[in-house]
Amino acid sequence: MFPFCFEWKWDPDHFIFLGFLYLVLIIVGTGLGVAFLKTAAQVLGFMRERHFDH
Amino acid sequence: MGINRREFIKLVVGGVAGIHVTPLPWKLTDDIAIWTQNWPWVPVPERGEFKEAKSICTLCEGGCGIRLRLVDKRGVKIESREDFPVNHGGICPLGMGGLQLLYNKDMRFTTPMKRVGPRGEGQFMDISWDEALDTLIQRLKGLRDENKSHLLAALDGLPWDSTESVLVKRFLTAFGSPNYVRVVDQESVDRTVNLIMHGINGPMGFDLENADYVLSFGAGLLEGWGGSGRILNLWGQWKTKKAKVVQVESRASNTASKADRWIAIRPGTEAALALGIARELVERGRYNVDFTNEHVFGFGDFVDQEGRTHKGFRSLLMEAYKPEKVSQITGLQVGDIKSIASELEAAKAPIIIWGRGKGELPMGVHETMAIHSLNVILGRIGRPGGIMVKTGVPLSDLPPPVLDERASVGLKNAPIGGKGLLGCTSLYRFAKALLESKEPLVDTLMIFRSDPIQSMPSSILLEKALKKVPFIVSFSPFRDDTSCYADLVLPDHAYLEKLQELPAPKGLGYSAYCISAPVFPAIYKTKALGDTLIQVAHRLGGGPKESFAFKGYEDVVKVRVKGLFEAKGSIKLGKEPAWKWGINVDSGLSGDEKKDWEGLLKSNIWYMPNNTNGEHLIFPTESKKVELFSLLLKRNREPLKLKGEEDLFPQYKPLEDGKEGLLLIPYEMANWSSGWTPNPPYLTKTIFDNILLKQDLFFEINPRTAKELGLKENDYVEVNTKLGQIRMRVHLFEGAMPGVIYAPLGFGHIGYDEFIKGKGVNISKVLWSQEDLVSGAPLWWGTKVKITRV
Amino acid sequence: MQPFDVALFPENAKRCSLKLFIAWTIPWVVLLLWGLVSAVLCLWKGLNQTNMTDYFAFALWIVFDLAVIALGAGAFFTGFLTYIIGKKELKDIINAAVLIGFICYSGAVAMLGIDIGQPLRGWFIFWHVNVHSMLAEVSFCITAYLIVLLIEYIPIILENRQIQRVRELKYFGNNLHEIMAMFAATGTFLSFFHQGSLGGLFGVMYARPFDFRGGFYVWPWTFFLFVLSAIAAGPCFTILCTKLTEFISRKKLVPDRAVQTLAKISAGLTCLYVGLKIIDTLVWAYKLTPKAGLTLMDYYREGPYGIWLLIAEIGICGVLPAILLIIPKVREHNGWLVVACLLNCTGIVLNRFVFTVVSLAIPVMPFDRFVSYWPTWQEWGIALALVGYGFLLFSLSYRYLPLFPKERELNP
Amino acid sequence: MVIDLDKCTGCGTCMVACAHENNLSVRPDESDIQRKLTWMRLYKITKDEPYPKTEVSYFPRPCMQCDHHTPCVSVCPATATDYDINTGIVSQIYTRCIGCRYCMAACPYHARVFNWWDGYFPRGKGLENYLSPEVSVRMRGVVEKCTFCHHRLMRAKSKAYAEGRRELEEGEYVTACTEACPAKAITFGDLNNPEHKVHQLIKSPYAFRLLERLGTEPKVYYLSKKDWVRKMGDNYLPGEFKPVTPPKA
Repeated sequence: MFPFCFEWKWDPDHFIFLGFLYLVLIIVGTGLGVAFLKTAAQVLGFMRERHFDH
Repeated sequence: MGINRREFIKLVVGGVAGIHVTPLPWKLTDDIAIWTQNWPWVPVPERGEFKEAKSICTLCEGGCGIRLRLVDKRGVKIESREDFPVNHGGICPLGMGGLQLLYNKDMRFTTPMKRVGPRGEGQFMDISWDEALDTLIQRLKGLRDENKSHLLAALDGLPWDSTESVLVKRFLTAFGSPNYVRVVDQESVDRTVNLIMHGINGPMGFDLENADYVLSFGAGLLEGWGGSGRILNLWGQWKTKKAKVVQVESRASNTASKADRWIAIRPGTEAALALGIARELVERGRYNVDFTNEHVFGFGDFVDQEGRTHKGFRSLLMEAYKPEKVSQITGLQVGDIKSIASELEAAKAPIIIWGRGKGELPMGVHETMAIHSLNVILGRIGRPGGIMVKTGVPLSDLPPPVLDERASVGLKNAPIGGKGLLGCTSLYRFAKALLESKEPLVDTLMIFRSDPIQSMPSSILLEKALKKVPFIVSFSPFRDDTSCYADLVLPDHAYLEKLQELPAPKGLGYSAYCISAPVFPAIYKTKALGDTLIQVAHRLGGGPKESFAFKGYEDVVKVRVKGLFEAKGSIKLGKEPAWKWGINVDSGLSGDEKKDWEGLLKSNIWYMPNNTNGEHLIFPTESKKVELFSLLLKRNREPLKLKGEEDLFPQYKPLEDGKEGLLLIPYEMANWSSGWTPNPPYLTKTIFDNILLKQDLFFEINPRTAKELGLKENDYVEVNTKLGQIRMRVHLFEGAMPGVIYAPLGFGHIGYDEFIKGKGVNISKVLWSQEDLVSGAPLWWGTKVKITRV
Repeated sequence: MQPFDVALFPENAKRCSLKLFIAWTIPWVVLLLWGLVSAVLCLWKGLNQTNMTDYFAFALWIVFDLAVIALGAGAFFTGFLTYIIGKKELKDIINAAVLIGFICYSGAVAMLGIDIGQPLRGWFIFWHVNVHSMLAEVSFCITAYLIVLLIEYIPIILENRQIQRVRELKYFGNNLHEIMAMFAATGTFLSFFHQGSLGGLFGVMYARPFDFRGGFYVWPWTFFLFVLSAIAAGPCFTILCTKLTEFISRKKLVPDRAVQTLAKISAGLTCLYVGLKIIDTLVWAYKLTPKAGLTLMDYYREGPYGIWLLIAEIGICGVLPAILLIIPKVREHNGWLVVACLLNCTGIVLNRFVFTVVSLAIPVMPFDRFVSYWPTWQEWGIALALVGYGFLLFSLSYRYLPLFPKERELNP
Repeated sequence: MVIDLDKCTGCGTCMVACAHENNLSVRPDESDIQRKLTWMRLYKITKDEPYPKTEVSYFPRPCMQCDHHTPCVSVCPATATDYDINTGIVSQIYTRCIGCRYCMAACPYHARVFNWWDGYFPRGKGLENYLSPEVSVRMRGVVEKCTFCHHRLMRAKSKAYAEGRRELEEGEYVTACTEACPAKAITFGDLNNPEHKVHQLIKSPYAFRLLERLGTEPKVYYLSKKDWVRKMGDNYLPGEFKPVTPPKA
């Protein structure tokens, strides 16, 4: 995951593979973060609760 | 103040989140991973200084030179020695795995022991050396005091002419017992033949290094025949220099397959083929006429001193071994017989060798003579690439043993089972005599380096005979099968722990004596066999004490090697290999005894290359010639119960215990020990799963035969012989002769440890056998079996 | 009388008594316990507890892993259809699909954790990653997707009547739900790759002619076939599960429209997949195999596996369900629909079995021999625990969560 | 490495030498062939003809050290096995292996074996006494394989370095099996070095490699003058195998 092992050599495939991986992790992380922050905001009253229906 | 649910949840969530911010979980994860890399129960080999030691391997009698890689005092690897003339860089799997035998505690007797369980179970209790020696000496003293010294017997499996063997025999004589017993293996049969035909009581040698055509009658060259390290190496050399190997054998063994030509013969009829080929050569007049005329007795018809005309070997051949008849006996084509004869004729340095498997299992004396007669009529005795009959080693004799009165009385008794031509009793005869007698013939039996329960054909008989022996003492360093029957064990050092010597490595074509100082100090509480014997003799007092007036075993060896230093020979390894003929060697001897002893231990070998001065052509037989008509046998006709005059000639004798059923022929493998030496566990890795799978042993059978019997691969079957029943599994193999089943030897141990105990079954036990009249060897290749599927 | 735990039920839902429910869970709990014992043994004593050998490096567990991951594909694909394509009718079945996906993936990951020889070092896959390995791709995607599935499953849990009372959690669930399309998109991306990589896992083993396929860039054809077969069979498994739930609860839970949409899409995909699979098989049999010096029948020369395996996989469990599903009349018939789905799912399991076990059992070296294998009870225990776990989690979820939004509507 | 199959006697010394050199664990049930640990393995082959035309021969099989896109290295997810560009040797890092066994599935030669148990060295049995400190003992749950006795290369290199040399001479570094083979059927050297014997040997019309047509490019070559043995080295469609006509002198 990280270039820490002694025989590590960078090659373009790493950029592609890890690039996609980090992208995914960032998206998922951001999504979660947004949901957290929104909830916090709603709970603390900074934001009005929206009605949600399914 | 109470914590409500909400706060509790907050605390937990906060805590978990908090911990993940700290490096703790990461550190822990890392630590766990590191822990998996250093599990405390996975040993870390100790470091130390790398060293090298040179020695010889005495696990078999091949006399290979080995190198040991040492880390401080631990041996970590055995490698072969390029500079050693016997094996020139060859080594066999057994020799390679020797360290496992040395260190494996459960495979060895680590201290003197006495039996606690029933015989054959192998349950022993540790005792001290004092207690063990006291027990033995008390018993022996008792025998002598009652003038029953002849009730002691010794079974000797030590190498012929070795100092230890000499001491065992000497001990018995000084003690006053005639019962010196040996297992009759092919080595003994060869010696017998050497004595009968050439008048020499010594080993026979095969100058294979210089041969260009090897005609092998069943010798498992690649199954461990001769010294495996030497032969396997030679195999590569033969391939390089394009020497031709022809294998006569019924099974597509490694040797048969890898040989240049395979003659698939009906098992047990090798002698007939040899004589058929001999007849072909004689008929064509392409035998060595000069040699036969000058050096052979009994080839042509002759008139004896009493004026009676006797038929010679030639007439015998002409009458009894016509190609058609031989073809009928052997199942071969007449063309095959003729073409082998032509090949022999064309070869420059042909050699005819014999043996079964590893060459431990004995053949008949007449059979061996028959095959060897080919060498005789081709004049291949004492020639480069031929048979060497004088490869004994000129060791000094010890002063004769001192016989006190008790000893003289005891020695007057006849040996149990009779004395053979070589001056020792065959174990097979000995066991039979014990079985037949109603009275106890033996009180105490001492066993040295021999495991006949495992390896002697029909050993089920021996098992019964041993029950009639009140007290058995084993001197084996290993928990072999026979030692499981011992009441007392006085363990010898294992190899590499003691001063080891090997006069005349097996089958070597020139005189050589291998010796090595101990490489390691004794690992367990064991004692060198020679020293034990000397100690026992000293404590017995009287004649035995006087006969063993040596300080220790090493001194005895030092006395004996003096003869080597006096003889022409060398202890210095030169550039030219010792097997080359007529080379000038620098003896390397200084004349100073101490220096020469050290020099000998350094090179590990004394040797004498062959030369061409013709000495070897003088034969100390009665006729001073190579005898095809044996005068020695003639003289011993009555004690040996020989019948007609043809029994004095080489001849083919059929052997079978019935007409019905399949023939069971055991086979051996280079990578599985089937003699006294235990099997290192690493060797189990080399065994295929159609030989041994978990605990099941397989026999090989031709698919056609199997089809007739309704057997399929992997089936379980009961194999019944006259002597008993074993359970095995079926392996279909095209290389098996139809009508014959082949089963490997060396399995089904009751001794040793978890690595080999109980793996497979012991075939030897149930092999039917018949006594060879001349040598007393069990003749075993006629076992008929009945097979039932389970 | 109302069941004891009625307060936890979705609003106005009818559920059986607690006793009956507990009785129903007993077999699944037993399976789980069996698995637990097996797992402890395997982790404590090592993989010698299994009957795997140096020949059968992959065995029962990997077959189960591959099978459940393929069957769990209904989750991402339904999510993709619902949130990205906008098939609104599928909202009625998406919760169930997500749950099935979650069960399959979490179970598979747990099983993989036991399957590797050094579970404590499992994370080395991430730390010392070899990006060229299909297995690395699989592990990354599965792990990431499992997180996504969890995120998708959490809002469903949070919809439990009692949890909804906690304001923070309710808001959080709602907020997650709002951005679900984004997660669904990510999940689709991840799933596409790991379903494919699982196929690639085998397709790249170029030294095993039975598995090796040519391909596009780094991805062998099996990559795409696996994706296709997963999205073709995944929805079928979702349908089967809902039908089973309907059968057991004796209630209609999902409107026919949702099921039919799924079935229709699955039908098309199955046809496409079977078509491609047949082409692939022909290319494999007539081009790739002879190139390696073998004929098709060489693969089936020894052992219990014969050519019937190929016929069963592609014919009976491939072409047949494809035909059944593509005919609207047949697929609208409840019984036939179930049969077709069942066949389709069997087909995919068979496909994964063939790729895992059969390919390892077939010797490559001419002198090598066929070996057979049968799992130990420990192996069965862990594999069957997955079934127990699935039933248990699904039952619990059905009992306490609004898994089927239209349940109330359909059962007035 | 070049192995002359006509010289190979099937004795198994190479296997034992390898086991000793590389501290292979040995278990009581070592007769269970599918789980026994061995880096070098002998395969017995039988000529498919009725008795007495039957013949047997052997394939000693170390790791083939495949060159092209090495099957096992390319699939290992954790980089626990690696291909050394300088030597062409495929290494195995036991402490990094997670035991997923994907490499074993990818290797058609069965050159890789798995440690189903921890190394078997029960206390007090004395078995650990012959362990060499040059090779670490493996824990359970990892894959191991032949490394062409890599530690011997290291040993030779440090010796050469101490003597101020940069290049190793031919024969200075050989594997344990090469050294052990009593019939000298194994030749070891640098395939790319025209001065090495192996370089010459592989040019022989009788030289072949195991499963060559799969494209794994093994660095282990075999020699045999027997057509049936050479035919066993790979899979052939009927009529595809071409016997070698001996070159005319």
